[in-house]
Amino acid sequence: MNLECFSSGSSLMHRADVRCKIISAFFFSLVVALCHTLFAPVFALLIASVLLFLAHLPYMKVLKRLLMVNVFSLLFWLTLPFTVPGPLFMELGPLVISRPGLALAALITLKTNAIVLVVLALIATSGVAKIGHGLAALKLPSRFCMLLLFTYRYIFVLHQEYQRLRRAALLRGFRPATTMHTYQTYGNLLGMTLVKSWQRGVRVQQAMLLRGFQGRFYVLEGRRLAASDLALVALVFLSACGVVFMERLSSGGGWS
Amino acid sequence: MHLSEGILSGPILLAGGVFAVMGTAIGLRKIDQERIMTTALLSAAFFVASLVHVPIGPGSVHLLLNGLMALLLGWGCFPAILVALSLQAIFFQFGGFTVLGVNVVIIAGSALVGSFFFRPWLGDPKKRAVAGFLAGFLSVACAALFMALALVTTDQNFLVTARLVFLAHLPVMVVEGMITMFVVSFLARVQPEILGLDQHKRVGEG
Amino acid sequence: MTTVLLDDISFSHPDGGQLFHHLHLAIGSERVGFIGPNGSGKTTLFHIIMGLIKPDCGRVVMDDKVVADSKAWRQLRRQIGFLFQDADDQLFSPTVLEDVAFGPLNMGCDGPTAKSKAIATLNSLGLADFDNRITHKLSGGEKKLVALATILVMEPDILLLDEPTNNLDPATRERLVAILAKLNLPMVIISHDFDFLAKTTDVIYSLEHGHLHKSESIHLHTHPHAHVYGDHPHDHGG
Amino acid sequence: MTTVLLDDISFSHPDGGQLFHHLHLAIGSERVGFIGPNGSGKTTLFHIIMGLIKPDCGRVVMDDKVVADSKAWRQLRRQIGFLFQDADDQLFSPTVLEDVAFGPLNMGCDGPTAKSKAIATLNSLGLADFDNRITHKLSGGEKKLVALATILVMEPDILLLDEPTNNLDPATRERLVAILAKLNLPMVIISHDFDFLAKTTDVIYSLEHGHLHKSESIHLHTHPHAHVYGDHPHDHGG
Ligand SMILES: Nc1ncnc2c1ncn2[C@@H]1O[C@H](COP(=O)(O)OP(=O)(O)OP(=O)(O)O)[C@@H](O)[C@H]1O
Ligand SMILES: Nc1ncnc2c1ncn2[C@@H]1O[C@H](COP(=O)(O)OP(=O)(O)OP(=O)(O)O)[C@@H](O)[C@H]1O
Ligand SMILES: [Mg+2]
Ligand SMILES: [Mg+2]
Repeated sequence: MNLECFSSGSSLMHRADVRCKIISAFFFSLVVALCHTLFAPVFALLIASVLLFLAHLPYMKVLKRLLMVNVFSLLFWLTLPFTVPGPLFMELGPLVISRPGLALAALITLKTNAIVLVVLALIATSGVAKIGHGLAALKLPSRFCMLLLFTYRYIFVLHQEYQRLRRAALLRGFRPATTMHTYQTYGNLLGMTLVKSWQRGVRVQQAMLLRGFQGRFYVLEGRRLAASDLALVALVFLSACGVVFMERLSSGGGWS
Repeated sequence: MHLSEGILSGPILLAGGVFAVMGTAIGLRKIDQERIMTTALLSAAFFVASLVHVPIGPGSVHLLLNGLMALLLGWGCFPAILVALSLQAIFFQFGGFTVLGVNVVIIAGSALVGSFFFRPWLGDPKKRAVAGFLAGFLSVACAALFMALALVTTDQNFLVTARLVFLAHLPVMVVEGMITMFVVSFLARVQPEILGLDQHKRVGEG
Repeated sequence: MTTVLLDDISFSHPDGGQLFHHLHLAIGSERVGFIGPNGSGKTTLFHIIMGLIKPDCGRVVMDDKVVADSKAWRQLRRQIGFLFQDADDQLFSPTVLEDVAFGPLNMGCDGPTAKSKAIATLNSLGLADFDNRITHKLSGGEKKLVALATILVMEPDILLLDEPTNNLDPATRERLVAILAKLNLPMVIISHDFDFLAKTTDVIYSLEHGHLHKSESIHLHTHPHAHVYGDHPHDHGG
Repeated sequence: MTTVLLDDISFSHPDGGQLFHHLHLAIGSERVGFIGPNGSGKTTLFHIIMGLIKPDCGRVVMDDKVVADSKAWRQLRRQIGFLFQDADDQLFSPTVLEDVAFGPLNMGCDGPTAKSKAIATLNSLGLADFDNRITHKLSGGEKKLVALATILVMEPDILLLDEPTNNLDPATRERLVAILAKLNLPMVIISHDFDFLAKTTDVIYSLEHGHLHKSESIHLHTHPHAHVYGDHPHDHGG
């Protein structure tokens, strides 16, 4: 299981300071999420594409990711054009496609994709370990950061434990189907995984206690911010202002 | 089961964020230093469970298990679910920063509703299976309802979509109910301490 | 008699080096021991035999038919019993009886038949009245024996055992040796424990650098050995 | 020199039988090996020493003072290093460096000191440039050595090692033997591996039925041993 398939690399985006990336991504997402017009998200999508380009991520994987994320957008394309009242765009037999419905579906899709691209470029390019440290440096509650880092640490252990149990079931002739026996078996597999993780939790807790843990969480090294990091924040911030400006300019334009 | 970015309106995002922060703050306060690891491990286990898909009819659904999470962690399910969703955002880019709050409230809030009603029944072996089923079922039902509400309050035009979202979750509710029921009875037989049914502490003095 | 043939198997993990180069192996007629350093791919080879991992090239052949579709794999898995390295990975039901009966239920037995088969198997391994024990509260040795029961109940024709003596104390280890001797099934055993292999197998292969070397003769030689059970003499029947 | 005394310890698990009856044990002067069947309570005894489990009766005494309050336990835990049976339980930080520095940071070191201590310890174990590795991606043997580093960095006076050779291949095992020999610390080692204990300890106790039997002498005797690495001679330095 490789969950962090975008985190390794040496591009500009991979090297940038994680705190700056988190702040930039947050601010940019917020601005895009609040757009109502179509032009602003188009502009945001352009900027996001530039950032993504700078991250040098494998294109096929990025495309696949975008497809997965857009399953939800598809739901809107399948409903909104036919249900939103308003001026007619075209008629398809009994189906009436409305102009505002199409616009709304397009708006949502643009916004979704712009934000996903930014998250890909700025967040997915850091491993969770770094992000956890970044969040701690940004003064999020240390208990939350510990929870994030420890959860991350054991996801892989538990996933393997679950996979091994599932394999054992398959080797004993188990075939998932819509039956009570299937649900009972999944219940047992998950129950056993929970029992094991709970017991591991108790043991790890003891290991922490033995190493003098008293509830405090220390972050080892704070990297100094480089000029390029500040430049990145400034760039994203200015772009976000650009998006706001476009929004202002085109609102009242009667798109939605 | 999450809303992706770019759909909801500002006020809804804000409300979601505020409630998520409140729930998480309460949850973090309830997780003391001694339980941080077990909470992290359970949260990891739930992340893993969310990768599991279970067949129903011709298709299959991903598990959510939020009801179970609330049964095990109480308010602690707020930070645990926030962590799991954050990891999903980092790994899969499903739902980023701005909808994180709303998604946490949808999943953790509804889980608390489910466990609020049926948690007390767990102690009774006769009602346990029913309690497990109903907690799992209701938690997903509420989550689907909250999701639909978030859509409709954003824009009246989402009414049909919201209805579809709710209906699409009907099979999930049944599967979640069954799995939760079986997991709960597994835990009650094998390690009742996890359900808080039989308490004796192992970790010595701090 | 069932025979399984590994024909021209090559495999490498996505991020690791090549584990096997055009490997050939026939199992089903004798008792084979596998040794090799950690990470040499012994467990991986078992996973390939069971169809849990697809090799990069090469085929698994059972009874002269290439195992290709999922039906054939199901058939193979029914005929080969695989004991995992860690018994904890193999036991997932709340009680021992449920766990042992799981296989027969999947094979289409009805409840009472599965139950009586399970109980018979447990008895034959000296695990009578274990049926209602909670699996994960068993001791390490007990878990191993129950895991063996979950496999034997499916009446396999060949056994694959992955480090069966790991974490076993000497007494349980000897018990396992006795059980395996009585079974009269062809088997392949992975172990770092030379002694155990010498007692249970006819031929030993060592897996290194992607190749299986048949040890033409097992050199039995003496070896200094710290013996501390002064008052509990253990058997050196080797 | 630190000495720890277990004085008149009795203990039984809530749902199990009695594990120890009025047990006495002094550690801190020599290297002790513990053997005993699975479930005899070896791990439990370590947990009692570290104060993770409270015995039903009896006391733990360190340097002639009964360890009673939480401050005394903290002191004891600082002076005794405990290597767990499973390294995955001991490495909980995302990166190796953080994990090794975790102890010193809790002991009150500042960041740079903790970091340099951690790096020094890693170097001394031959784990240079492991610092930025992600812990969960290490191999089993690497995890074990890093877990040892997390303990050594706290500069303990006594080591408790719970089955340190489990799942290690012969090469890593020999490396561990060499590291332990160089350490020059009193230690207690639980292992089922006679050979390893003979190489690393001065005296071996066996724990059975709640009592510790000192093996008055370790009978070194020869033992038939199947040797199959015909072309890879291994060292019988024992
Ligand atoms: N899923 C995987 N992805 C990548 N590499 C893997 C995977 N599983 C195993 N490996 C690697 O493949 C090699 C062979 O592993 P395998 O478990 O087959 O060894 P083994 O001979 O059974 O060792 P051991 O004696 O420790 O059980 C190891 O180097 C291991 O790290
Ligand atoms: N929390 C617990 N509750 C009840 N019984 C327990 C608990 N932990 C351990 N036991 C039991 O106590 C006994 C001693 O366990 P312990 O882990 O100390 O054995 P051990 O000598 O270390 O065995 P091994 O060689 O397998 O590691 C076992 O029978 C075990 O099942
Ligand atoms: Mg192996
Ligand atoms: Mg033990």
